[in-house]
Amino acid sequence: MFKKILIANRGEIAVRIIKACQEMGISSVAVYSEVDRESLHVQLASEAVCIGPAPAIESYLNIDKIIQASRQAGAEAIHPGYGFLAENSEFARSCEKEKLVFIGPNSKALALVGDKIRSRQTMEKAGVPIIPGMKNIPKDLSEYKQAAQKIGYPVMIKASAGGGGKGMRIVDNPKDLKSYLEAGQREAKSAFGDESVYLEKYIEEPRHIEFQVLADNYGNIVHLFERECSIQRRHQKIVEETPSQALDLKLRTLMGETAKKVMQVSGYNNAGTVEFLLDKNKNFYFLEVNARLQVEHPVTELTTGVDLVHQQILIASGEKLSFKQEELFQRGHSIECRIYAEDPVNNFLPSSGRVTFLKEPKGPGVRHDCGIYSGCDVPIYYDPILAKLIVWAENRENACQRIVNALDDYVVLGINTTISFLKEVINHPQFRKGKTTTSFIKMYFDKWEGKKKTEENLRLALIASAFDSFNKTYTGKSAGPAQKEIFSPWLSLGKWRLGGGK
Amino acid sequence: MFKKILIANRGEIAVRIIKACQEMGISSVAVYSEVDRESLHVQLASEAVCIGPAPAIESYLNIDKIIQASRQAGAEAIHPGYGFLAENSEFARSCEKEKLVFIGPNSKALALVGDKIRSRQTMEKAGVPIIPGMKNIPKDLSEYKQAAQKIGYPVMIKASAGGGGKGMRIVDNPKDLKSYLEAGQREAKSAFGDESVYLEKYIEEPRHIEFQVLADNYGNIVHLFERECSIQRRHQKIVEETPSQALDLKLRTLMGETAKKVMQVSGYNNAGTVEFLLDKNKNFYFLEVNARLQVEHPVTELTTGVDLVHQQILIASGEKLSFKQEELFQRGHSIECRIYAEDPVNNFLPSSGRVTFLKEPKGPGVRHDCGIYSGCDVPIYYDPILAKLIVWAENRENACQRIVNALDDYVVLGINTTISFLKEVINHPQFRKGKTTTSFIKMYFDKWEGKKKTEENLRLALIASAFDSFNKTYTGKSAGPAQKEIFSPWLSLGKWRLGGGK
Amino acid sequence: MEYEFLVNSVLHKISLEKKENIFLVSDGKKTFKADICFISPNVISILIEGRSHKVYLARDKDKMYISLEGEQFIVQEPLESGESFQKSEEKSQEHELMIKAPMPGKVIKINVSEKENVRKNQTLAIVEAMKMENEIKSSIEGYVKKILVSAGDLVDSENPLMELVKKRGVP
Amino acid sequence: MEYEFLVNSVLHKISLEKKENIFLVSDGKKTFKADICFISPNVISILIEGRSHKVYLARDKDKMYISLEGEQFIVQEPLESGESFQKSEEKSQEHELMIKAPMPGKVIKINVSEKENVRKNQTLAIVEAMKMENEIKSSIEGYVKKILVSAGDLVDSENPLMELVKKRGVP
Repeated sequence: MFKKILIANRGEIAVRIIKACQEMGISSVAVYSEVDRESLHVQLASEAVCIGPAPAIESYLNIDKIIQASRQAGAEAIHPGYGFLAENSEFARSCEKEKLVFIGPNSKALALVGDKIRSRQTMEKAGVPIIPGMKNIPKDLSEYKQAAQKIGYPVMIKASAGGGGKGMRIVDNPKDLKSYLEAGQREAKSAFGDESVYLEKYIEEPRHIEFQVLADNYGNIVHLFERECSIQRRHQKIVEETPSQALDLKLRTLMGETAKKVMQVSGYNNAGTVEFLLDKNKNFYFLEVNARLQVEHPVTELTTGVDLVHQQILIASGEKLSFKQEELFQRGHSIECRIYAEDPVNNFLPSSGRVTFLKEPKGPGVRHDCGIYSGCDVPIYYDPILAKLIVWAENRENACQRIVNALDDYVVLGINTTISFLKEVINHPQFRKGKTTTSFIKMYFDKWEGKKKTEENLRLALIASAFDSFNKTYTGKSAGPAQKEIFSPWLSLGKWRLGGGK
Repeated sequence: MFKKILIANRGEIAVRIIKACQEMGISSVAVYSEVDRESLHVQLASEAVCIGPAPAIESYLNIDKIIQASRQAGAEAIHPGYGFLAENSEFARSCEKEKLVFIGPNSKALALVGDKIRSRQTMEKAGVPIIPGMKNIPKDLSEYKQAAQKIGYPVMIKASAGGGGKGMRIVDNPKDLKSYLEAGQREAKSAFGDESVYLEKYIEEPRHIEFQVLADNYGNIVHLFERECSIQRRHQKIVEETPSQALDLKLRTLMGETAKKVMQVSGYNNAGTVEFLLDKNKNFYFLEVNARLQVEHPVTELTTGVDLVHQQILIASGEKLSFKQEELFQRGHSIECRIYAEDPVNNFLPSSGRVTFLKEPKGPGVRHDCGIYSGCDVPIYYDPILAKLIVWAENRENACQRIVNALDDYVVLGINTTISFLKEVINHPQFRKGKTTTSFIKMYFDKWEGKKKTEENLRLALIASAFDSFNKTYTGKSAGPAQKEIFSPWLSLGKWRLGGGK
Repeated sequence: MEYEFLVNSVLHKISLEKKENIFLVSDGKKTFKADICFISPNVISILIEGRSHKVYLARDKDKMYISLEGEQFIVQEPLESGESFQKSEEKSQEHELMIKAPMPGKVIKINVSEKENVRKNQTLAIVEAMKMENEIKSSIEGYVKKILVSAGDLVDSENPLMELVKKRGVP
Repeated sequence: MEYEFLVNSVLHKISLEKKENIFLVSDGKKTFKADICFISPNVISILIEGRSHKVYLARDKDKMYISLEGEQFIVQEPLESGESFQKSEEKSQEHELMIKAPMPGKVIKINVSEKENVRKNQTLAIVEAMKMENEIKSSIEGYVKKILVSAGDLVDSENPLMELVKKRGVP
C-alpha cells in the first residue's frame, strides 16, 4: 500500500479523498493555488504545497508543477479527483514516466476513452449500441456543417476531451452552428486544454443512465449498478439518484453487462463510469466513458456499501478486487443534490465571494461532502460546485422527504446557491413520480423566479433584524461583519487587477 | 398518522426524534426546563413549552406538567426518548387515560418488564435462561444478606425500575453490602423515582449482547439482530457495535428467536431490547428488557437499513410491520462511541459548563447524533451524555479506523469529554481483536492517565497561542472570550444558589 | 425601540420593547409577545405563542442576510445619505446606460466597438466566472459611447464595462 | 515578539517575528519559518516545512484551550499578580487543607462532623452532578476544622466544602 498520495485537486473532492487517505493510514499531500491557502483541503491534508497563481492553467492544470510537487513531497501516487487533469492522458503518461502511480486508468485506455470519436468507433465494432454521430474531428466549419446536415438537426456539440457539460451545446438551427461551435471550443479549451469538439444526434427527452464500474489490474471487472442523472441544467447534472425508476432487473443486468464490456474492450482499469442515454422506448445508447471518480459517486457508495475512493486506491496499489459481481447488491435509495455557487433566480449567474455563514445539514442518513466553511472565500477561478448533499433512505419516497428536509436544514449566507431551487426540483410532482428526463429542468423550471416568501417568515426576519440591531445598540456587537474580516488582511477581491489595461 | 407529537426529553435523543418527525411530516413539540431555553431541541422543534425548573423531578420527570403541555399544544402522541419517563408505567398509564398515544409499549407490558423480579419469573416459566438471583424485593437488610449468601458473592445490585447502570453496584465482599445497597437505592430513586433494588449472581467477564426487537400492535414480532455493548464503565455502556464478534449464525438465530419469545410472553409492542449476558462458554442468560429506544439504536439502523424511530412512530400510530424476519439482514459493521461530559483523566468527574467551541466530526460513513453546539451550556442537572458518534464501514477493521479518524476530527473545548479516552479504547489491541468483555475497561484502563503529549504538538500549541496573542495585541481581537458571552445576559452558574442554607 | 428596514425596496416598520426576559413586538397591525435570544452570533431563537423559530443572520455592511425555514431574505437598513438615489438619476436623465458586470469574473471578449450601434439583446461582451461564460446583453437599442474594459481584465460585481446611449424615442 | 506560557505549570518561551506573510518562529532551540493564518476565530492553520497543521483554540479569561491532532492542551499566560502563589502558601504553612468541590454539583450528604477525626481516603461528602454521585475523599489524616456547606447546597467547581487540619508528623 502507498505511504503518501498527492491529491491534484481542490474543493469538496480533495477533502473527500484526503479523508479516505486518513482512514487508510496514508499521508496526504494537498496542492493549492495562491488564492487557496485557506481552503479546506489545505487545512486537512498532512502536507500542502503551493503550485502557483490562481488561474487553473497556472496551477491545478500545470502538469510540471504537480509532478514536481509530488517529487518534492515524496508521494508515490497521485489522485486527480474529477475535472482539472483527471482525464488528461498526457498527465497520466507523465506520471507513468516519473514512476508515480496515477490513480485512474492506464494512459492508453484513458487516451482511447478520452477520444470520444475513437471510443465510439471501438464500441461500434464491439457491438455496443451508439448514438449516430461524427466519426472524426473536422478541420473546418464546412465539414461540421455537412456532418450536422447528415445526422439531422437537432445536433449536440460535445467536447472530445471531457464531460461535465463543458463545451456542450444543442444546435436546433443551422444558423447557430458557427457561434455555438466557437463557444464550445473556447469552453473546451479552458476546461480541458483541448478545443476539439464533435457532433452527434441529439436524442430528445432521454434519461441519462450511467453505470459505475470497477476494474482491477488483472482483468477482473464488476459494475456497481446504475445512477440516473437526468436532472440537468445546461448539460450539467444537478440531481442524481439510484436506483433509477426506469430500469427493471432485466434491463439493469443487460446495461450493466454492456458497461463491463465497454471497459473490457477499452483495456480499462480502476474506477470508471459508462454513460448511456435511455430513450422513451427503453433503447439505450453508449454515450461515453467518464474515466474518473464521478461527482455523483456517493449515491453508489450508500446503496452498495462499497467505498469507491478506497477501491480506487486499493486497485492502483495493485490489489485484486475483493468481491465478485454476484456479491454486490443495492439496498434502499440514494439521492444527491449538487450545491452550486449560482443564483437560481438570476439566470444561474455564478456567485463568488465570502461565505459569511454556513450551517451544514446533518442527521441520520444525511451525508454532506463539502469544500467550504463559515468565513471562507469562494474564488471566481474554479468550478462553482461548493458541496454535495447526499441522502440514503429505505425507499425513494423517504429519500425525497429526507433530502428536502436536509435542504431546509442547510444555510449558506453571503453568496447565492442553488439550495432553494433544488428543493423545488425534488418537490415537483413529476420528480416525485419518477418522471425524469434530461428535459425536466427546461420543461418545468425554465422561467423559475424563486418561491414566494410567506408573510410570517418576513415578519420573523424583521423581528430578527430588529433584535440584532437592538443588541448592537446596547452592546456594540452584532451578527456582523463576518468575523473573519477582523483577522484576514485581505479580501479575495483585493488581489484582483481591477479595470483598465492588462 | 399523527399530526403532532410531543417529545418528553432533551439533548441528542430529543433532536433525533424531532428530525424523524420532520421527515414524516409530523409537527414536533419540545418541552424544556428553565435552564434549557437555549437547548438544541427547543430550537429545532416546531413548538416548545416550558415545563418547570431545572431539576428533572420538577420538569422532565413531572408527569402532570408533560400531560398538560401535550393537551395545551394539541399533541396526539408522546415520545419519551430514553431515560426520564421512558420506562415509567405510571406515565404510560396516564397517557392512555388521557387518550394520548404513548410511543412505547402498552402500560401493562411496560409494568411487567419494568419489574425486573416479575419479568425474571415470567421468563423462567417460559423457559428463557436467566441468571440466578432474587425473586422479590426484600423489606430489610437481613433479607438482602441472606439472599446474597445464597446466590454467592460476587453479587450485583440492580435497580428494579430501570437500566443504564444507574443504581448498579458489584459487591465482592459481604461488608460492603449495606453501603452499596444504600448508594444504589439513592441513585435508583434519583434516576427513576423508585428506590427498589435487587440482587443477582454476578457473572464474571461476560459479554453484554442485546437484541433489538420490533413488535406491532397485531402480534407481529421481528428482531433486528444483536448489539454488543460489553465496553462499559461503572456499568454504563460507552462503546457499542454490531455484529458481535462472539456470535455465529446459529447462536445469533437462537438468541434472536429467544428475544422474540421474551417479547411475546410479555405481551410487548413497539420497539424494545432484550439484554443477555453471554459467558465464556457461549451460554446466554436473559438479563432484562429495555422497554424503550436505546442510546445505541443507531448501530442497528446503519447495518439493517431500518429507521427505528420511524418504526416506533409507525407502530404507535397503528401500522403493521412492513417487513418480515426473513427480509432483514445485516450489512457491514457499525460502532458507536458515547461522548460524555466527563474528565477521563480525573476519575471521570462530571464536567458541566460552557462549550466554548465544538467541531463536529463528519465524513462518509460518519453519523453524529448531537445535543450540543458551540457556545451552549451543559447543565449539572441531567445525564452527562452530550452526543453519540456512530460509524458504518464494510467490515470491523475499517469501522475501527473510521471511528478513530472521526474521534481525531472531533473537538470540544471548554468542558472535558471522553473523546480521547474512547480513541484509546478503540485502538487497544484486545479491542481490535474483538476480545471484549464487560471487564475490559477495568482490566486495561483502570489507572488510565491520558495519552502522553508529543513535543511537536506542544510546540504547535505554543505557536498558536503566540499567534493568537500576536493578533490580540495588534487588533484587540482573539479567539475568546466565547463569543456568546457578549449576548447572553447570564451564565448558567449565575442562576445557582451558591453556598449556605437551603 | 422602533426599527425601519427595506426588504425588496419596500419599507417595513417593527418595534421591540423589552419586558423582563420577553419582548413586546409590534408590526403596526398587531402586538404580541416574543421570547428572543441569541444562540450564537449568527443564530437567533424566537418563540412566539409556543411556536419555535430558528433564524440565521449575517450582517454585511448595511445588509442583513437572513435565512429561516428554508427562505432567504435580504434586509437593509434605509440609507441616510442620498447616494443611492443619485446613481439611479444618473442613468435616466442622460439617456445613458452604464453596463455593469453582473458578477465578479474575467472579461473574455468585447463583442462591440465604440460608436457602434447596438440592437436590444445584442451580445456586448462575454464575462467568464467559475468556468462558465456569461453573455452580457444590451437591454436597449442605442450606440456604444465608451468601452471601459478590455479582454483579460478581471472585474468585480457592479464594475462598469461600457457606457451605452439610448436611441431617442425608443422605449 | 516574545511570549511566555505555562503548560502544566511548566514555563515555555516562544517568539514570533513577522516577515511579509511568513513568521519566523523561535523556541530557543531552533528557528524556522511558519505560514500561519486564522481560518476562523477558533481555528488556526499552520504550515511548517510543507506540513499542514490545524489548531483549534478557545480563550477563556487567562486560559487558552487548544486541540490539535486529537491532543488537548491548556495554555496559560503567566499571572502577573502574586495571587496564585498566596493560595498555595496558605495551604502548606498552616497544615490546613481546604477541601473543594471538584466540579459543579449538588451536595447530597455530609459524612463527617466538625471536630471529627478523619482517616486518609475516608469519604467526607457526596456531591452529585449529572446524575452521578461522587465521593469526596480525604487525602490526609487529620480532623475536620469547619464544614462550610450543607446537604442540598449547589456548589461550583473549586467551591470550598470544608477545612481539614493535618495531623502533625504524618506525611
